[in-house]
Amino acid sequence: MSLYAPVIGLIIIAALFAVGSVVVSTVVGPKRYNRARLDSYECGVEPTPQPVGGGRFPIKYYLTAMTFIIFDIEIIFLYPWAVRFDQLGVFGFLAMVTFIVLISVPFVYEWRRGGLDWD
Amino acid sequence: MISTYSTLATAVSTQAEHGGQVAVEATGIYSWTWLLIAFPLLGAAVLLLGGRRTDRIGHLVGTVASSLSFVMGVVLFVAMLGEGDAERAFTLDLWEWFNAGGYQVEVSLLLDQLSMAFVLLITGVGSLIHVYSIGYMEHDERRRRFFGYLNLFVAAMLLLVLAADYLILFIGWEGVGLASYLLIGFWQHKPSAAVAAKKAFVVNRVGDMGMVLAVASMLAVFGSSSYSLVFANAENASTGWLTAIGLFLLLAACGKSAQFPLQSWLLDAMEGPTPVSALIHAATMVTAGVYLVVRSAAIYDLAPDARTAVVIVGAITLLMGAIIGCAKDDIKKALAGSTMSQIGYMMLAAGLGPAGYAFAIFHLLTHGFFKANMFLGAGSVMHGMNDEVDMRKFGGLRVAMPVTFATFAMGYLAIIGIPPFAGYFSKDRIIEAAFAENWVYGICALLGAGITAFYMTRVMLMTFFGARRWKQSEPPHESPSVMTVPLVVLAVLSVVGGAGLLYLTGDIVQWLAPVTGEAHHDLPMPLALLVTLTLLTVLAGVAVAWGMYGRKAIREDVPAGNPLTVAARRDLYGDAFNEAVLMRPGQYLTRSLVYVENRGVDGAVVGTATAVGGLSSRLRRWQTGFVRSYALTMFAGVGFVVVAMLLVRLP
Amino acid sequence: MSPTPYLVLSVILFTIGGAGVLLRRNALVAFMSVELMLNAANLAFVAFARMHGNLDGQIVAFFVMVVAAAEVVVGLAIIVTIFRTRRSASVDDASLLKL
Amino acid sequence: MTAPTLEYAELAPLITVFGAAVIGVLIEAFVPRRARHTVQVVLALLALVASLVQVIALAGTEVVAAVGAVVIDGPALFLQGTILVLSIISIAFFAERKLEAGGDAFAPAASSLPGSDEERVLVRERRLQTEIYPLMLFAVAGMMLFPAANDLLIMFIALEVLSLPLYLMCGMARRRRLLSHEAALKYFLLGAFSSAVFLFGSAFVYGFAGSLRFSEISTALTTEIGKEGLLLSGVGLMAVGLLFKVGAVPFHAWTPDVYQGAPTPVTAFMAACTKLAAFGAMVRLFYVAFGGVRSDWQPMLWAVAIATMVVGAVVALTQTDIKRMLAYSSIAHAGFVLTALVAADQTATAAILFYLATYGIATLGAFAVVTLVRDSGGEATHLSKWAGLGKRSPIVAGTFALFLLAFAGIPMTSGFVGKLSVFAAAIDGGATPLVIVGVLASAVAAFFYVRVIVLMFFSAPAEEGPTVAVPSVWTTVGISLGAAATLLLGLVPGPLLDLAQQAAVFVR
Repeated sequence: MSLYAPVIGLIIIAALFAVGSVVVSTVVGPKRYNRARLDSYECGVEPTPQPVGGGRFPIKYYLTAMTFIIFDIEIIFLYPWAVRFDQLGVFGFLAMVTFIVLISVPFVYEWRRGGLDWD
Repeated sequence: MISTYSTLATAVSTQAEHGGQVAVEATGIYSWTWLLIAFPLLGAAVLLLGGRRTDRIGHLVGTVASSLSFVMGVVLFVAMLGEGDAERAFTLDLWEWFNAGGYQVEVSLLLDQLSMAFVLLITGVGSLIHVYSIGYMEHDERRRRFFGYLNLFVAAMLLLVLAADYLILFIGWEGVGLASYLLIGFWQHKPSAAVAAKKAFVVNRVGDMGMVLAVASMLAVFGSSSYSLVFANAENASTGWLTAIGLFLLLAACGKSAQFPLQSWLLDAMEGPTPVSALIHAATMVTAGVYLVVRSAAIYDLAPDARTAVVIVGAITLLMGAIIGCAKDDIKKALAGSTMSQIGYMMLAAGLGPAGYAFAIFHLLTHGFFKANMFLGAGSVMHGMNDEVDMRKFGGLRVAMPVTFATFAMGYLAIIGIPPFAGYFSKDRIIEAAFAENWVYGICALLGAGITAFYMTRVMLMTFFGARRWKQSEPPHESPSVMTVPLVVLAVLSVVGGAGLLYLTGDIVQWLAPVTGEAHHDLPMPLALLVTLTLLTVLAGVAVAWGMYGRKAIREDVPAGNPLTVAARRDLYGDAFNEAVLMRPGQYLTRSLVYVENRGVDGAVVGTATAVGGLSSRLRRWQTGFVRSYALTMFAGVGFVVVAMLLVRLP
Repeated sequence: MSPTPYLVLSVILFTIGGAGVLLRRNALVAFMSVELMLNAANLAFVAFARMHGNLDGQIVAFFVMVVAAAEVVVGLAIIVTIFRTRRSASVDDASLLKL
Repeated sequence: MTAPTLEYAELAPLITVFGAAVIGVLIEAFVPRRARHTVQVVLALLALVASLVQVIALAGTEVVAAVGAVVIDGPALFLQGTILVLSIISIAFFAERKLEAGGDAFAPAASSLPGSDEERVLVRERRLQTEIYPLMLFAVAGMMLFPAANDLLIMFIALEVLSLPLYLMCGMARRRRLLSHEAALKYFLLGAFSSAVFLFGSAFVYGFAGSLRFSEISTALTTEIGKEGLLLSGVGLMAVGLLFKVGAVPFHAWTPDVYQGAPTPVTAFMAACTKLAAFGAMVRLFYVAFGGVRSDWQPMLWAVAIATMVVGAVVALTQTDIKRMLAYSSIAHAGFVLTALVAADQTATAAILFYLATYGIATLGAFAVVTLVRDSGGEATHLSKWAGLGKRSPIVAGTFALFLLAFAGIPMTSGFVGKLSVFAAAIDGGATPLVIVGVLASAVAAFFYVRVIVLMFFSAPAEEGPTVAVPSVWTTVGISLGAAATLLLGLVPGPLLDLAQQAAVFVR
């Protein structure tokens, strides 16, 4: 028990400090809010203007990103397999073929359902 | 597993089965006992699940199912007659219901003299009422459903009386309750019917709570709820526990049998169709409480205090019901009051112990005949009078409905106990037994007989004699023969049932003795004196009623009446009592009763219901809808779990 | 090799990720924080694999990357749908279901 | 280097479902639109039935398969079989097309904007979304793998495979799509959060034991001294991930929102099957891998079980939406199962298996009944609309009452036997105080179940109340099966209890 006493003490102090500072800041701090206060803090300089409306990435970008991920996954497993290709033998080869076939299924799905058309 | 259980059961039953009878494993014809339940259950399934396709043949299916069960009952009865006096108990293990946590329940049936008597009553009277309902419900478009419910009731009631385990009995118990609510509220377009069904539901919950507590206590004390084990080990249990179980069972019986203080639902239950009142609320279901007490004889024998409570409840109800019966102008409610009162007699008898068990059952059977007869008669009157129930608007019907009148008269003579009608034999024995036990009990029973004579004469006079007070253009007509034939059969039974059960089929008391045990009592006065006294009391009741209702014309408006009449019209403030004791803390209490019963938690929970509701609304606000606050809760949870894991190793 | 520094870093990353989920309103950012938590776990796995001298932990790291990618696809699909409907990806706007 | 062996025969049920899911994706790609729905439903049913047949054929197998990564033993097969049965019934609810004019419960295209012209056109064309079936098959496969997982990695993979499709399926409701999207988002964010916690926990456990296999972790509990901090925090974090999936307090917050927002057939499937799979995995993890330190995790689970039962039962009292009420009820049920889990022996395992099977069936049925009660806005889930339902539609109301009674644990229903067995197991395991809390909580729970029954049968019908739609044979059969099983398991639970008892032995 005594072994843990410092730990517990530390936990209590930390908790007191955390709760204390929140309480103190709400009690003591000024309650005025203005734009600058609510803005995100960027090292004291004027924040870069956030694109509003047309400035966002188009949805298509996300679709492309999702497609990309399919191949992203593929490479993770292809790479270690390629390194030890000879030692993994037929089993490894067959496993990789199965894997690639499976990974191409969603790709085929996307292609057939028009996911690859930009417009 | 089954074999171990049976050997165990047989082993203990040798020394314990009450009255010394040993229940043996059912073989031959007895192994078909389950068919008794299966027929009506199948009928109910066909009718309720078959949908509209079975509309046209619904009533026939229902009647045939019930009749087949009756035939089966008769076959078993005849077979049983061929057995030795104390060799008429058979157990039939169907299947192991469950075996979990060291508690094992078999679905098994017990067919002995007691359950046999009930089987014949239920299926016999039940079948007659099925036949009667064909006519009575002819113009109801939901007739098929009605027969489905009736079949369901018969099946559940048979399960109740055939069960060999309190938990199985409880299933039948709930089943008859369910059928009863469905049938009370059958005409749901009437708000009063719906309210009555709800009331029956709630009040019966209170009784069921007693049943749950009883079964729970049995589990705690005996580790089982099967009759054989409970009865065998009853002697080893402490009197305190036995008294507690006895009182719990009494509470259950009070709920089901409309005994004080849970009697109020029965009068409202008359909102159901009349055949229902006859079958469920007169002949069979409401007598389940008496069955329960008699079946638990082994427990009550060892718990005299609980038995005294049974007698007191019976005595109070017997007077209360009779007084209520005097004041009701609604013919069905007058009969319902009478039912309460007659069941009070049975309870009183059952509470007398071995001296009275058999008489309770005897009266139960004869009451089943004559009360069903009178209810069906009342139904026949209503059928002819466009569903009028106010007796002040009847009068002089004996000419218009001769068959109904004649059969009703048989029932009347039976209930007031004129020799040699059925009620004379059974009721006199209870009065004798009551006197033998205690003067007070005896006087209560005697007084009850007098009041019974009074109110039944009143019903008789107001309905069938005197001036015609009905206003309808065409005179009331006699009911069709499909309705009158059951009436006639029941009337015959009302006449010869009492003597028949004593002398024709062999003495019912002797028949039941292996189950209920026997005890001879010494009367404090000569038997002849007591019989004369009883008859004089009855005649006095008749005479007073004649003086009040026979000699002068009956007013169509309701006279103000004295305080007792007013109180009696209000069911002796049964509702007010319920209101004060049961419903005062508002809806929470009634609802709480519903759930208290389910888990068998004691009344302490009732008080906390409000607190729980408040806590619930508090906790509910936790669910803010903001995913981030959920994540925060989870994060706090993660912290808690990890800290909890680490702290365990601390000490 | 002592895994402690890696472990500490991993715990820090995990906490940052957790805090991100709690504090950021944008669903996408909250989701990125979850990915950070997964990667913190990956770091721990790899560090432990090194410590124990077997490859199990590294294999797990591979699989976690795949799973994380799959999660991204599903997450993006859901978030994009919500954004297109409400023109907002704030998780606080999605609070119709409550109490 | 020798090639690893795979026990194809024992893994066949899993492979069948996975394969069918992949084929389902290809069907989406190549089969013409009009035929897709039929083909998908047939494929899914065939695959699930075939898989079920294989599971039954495997009964009694006790094999450590796939080089120790997967175990096919009693609990795994029992749960796989149960999950398959429940999924087959779920397919029936998914395929129901008679309730919505010309459509099922799902949006014609998840990508179309709610309220857009595109959506209206699709609805008019009676377009159906068929991706739901392959997604469901993936989820089922994940659920089957989850309780069979024998190492930390496979357990994590299975967790994700079952969760990811569910996140998507939650967002696909045809009506009230904003709520549905919101449910998907909440489920996804919190689910991803919890799996990250689970993964972090497994990293710690791996760090402690130096292996991912449950059996080796179990051995390490006795050999590795001095790293208990790592182990215990790892166990705690992994527990969080699993407790989230079963909806235990304080990780339950998603349950009501998601159950309410998701399309009801998906809710039914998810409520029944996810809980089964997650409890299966939890039992295996805690008994096989962490059985040696049970005295460390038992107190934590005690607290969680108590909180879960109390919060679930109490908060359900004041719910006004039937789906939310059922969600809280499912939380309370998770608490009841946890009471047995704390006991940690074979009796407890058997009790849990039985309880899960009965609970799953009743839950499926109850949610399916919810799909039938409809008004102009779709399902009428507000409780006030259910008033007097028993008068208008006694059979539907009666069936629902049966399921509620089973939840409440009334004799004659499966729920009674289930509750009795978990409580008995908990008492045997020395958790009597937990059982007392459990009995009290179920008293409170019984109260709100009975409240609904009273509402349905004894209240005046609501004006302009909902109508009870007549379902096609799919739903009718599904609900009837559920009701029949609930009754049958209440009357004759013996065979299933015996089966659970026999199946309750873990292979290490």
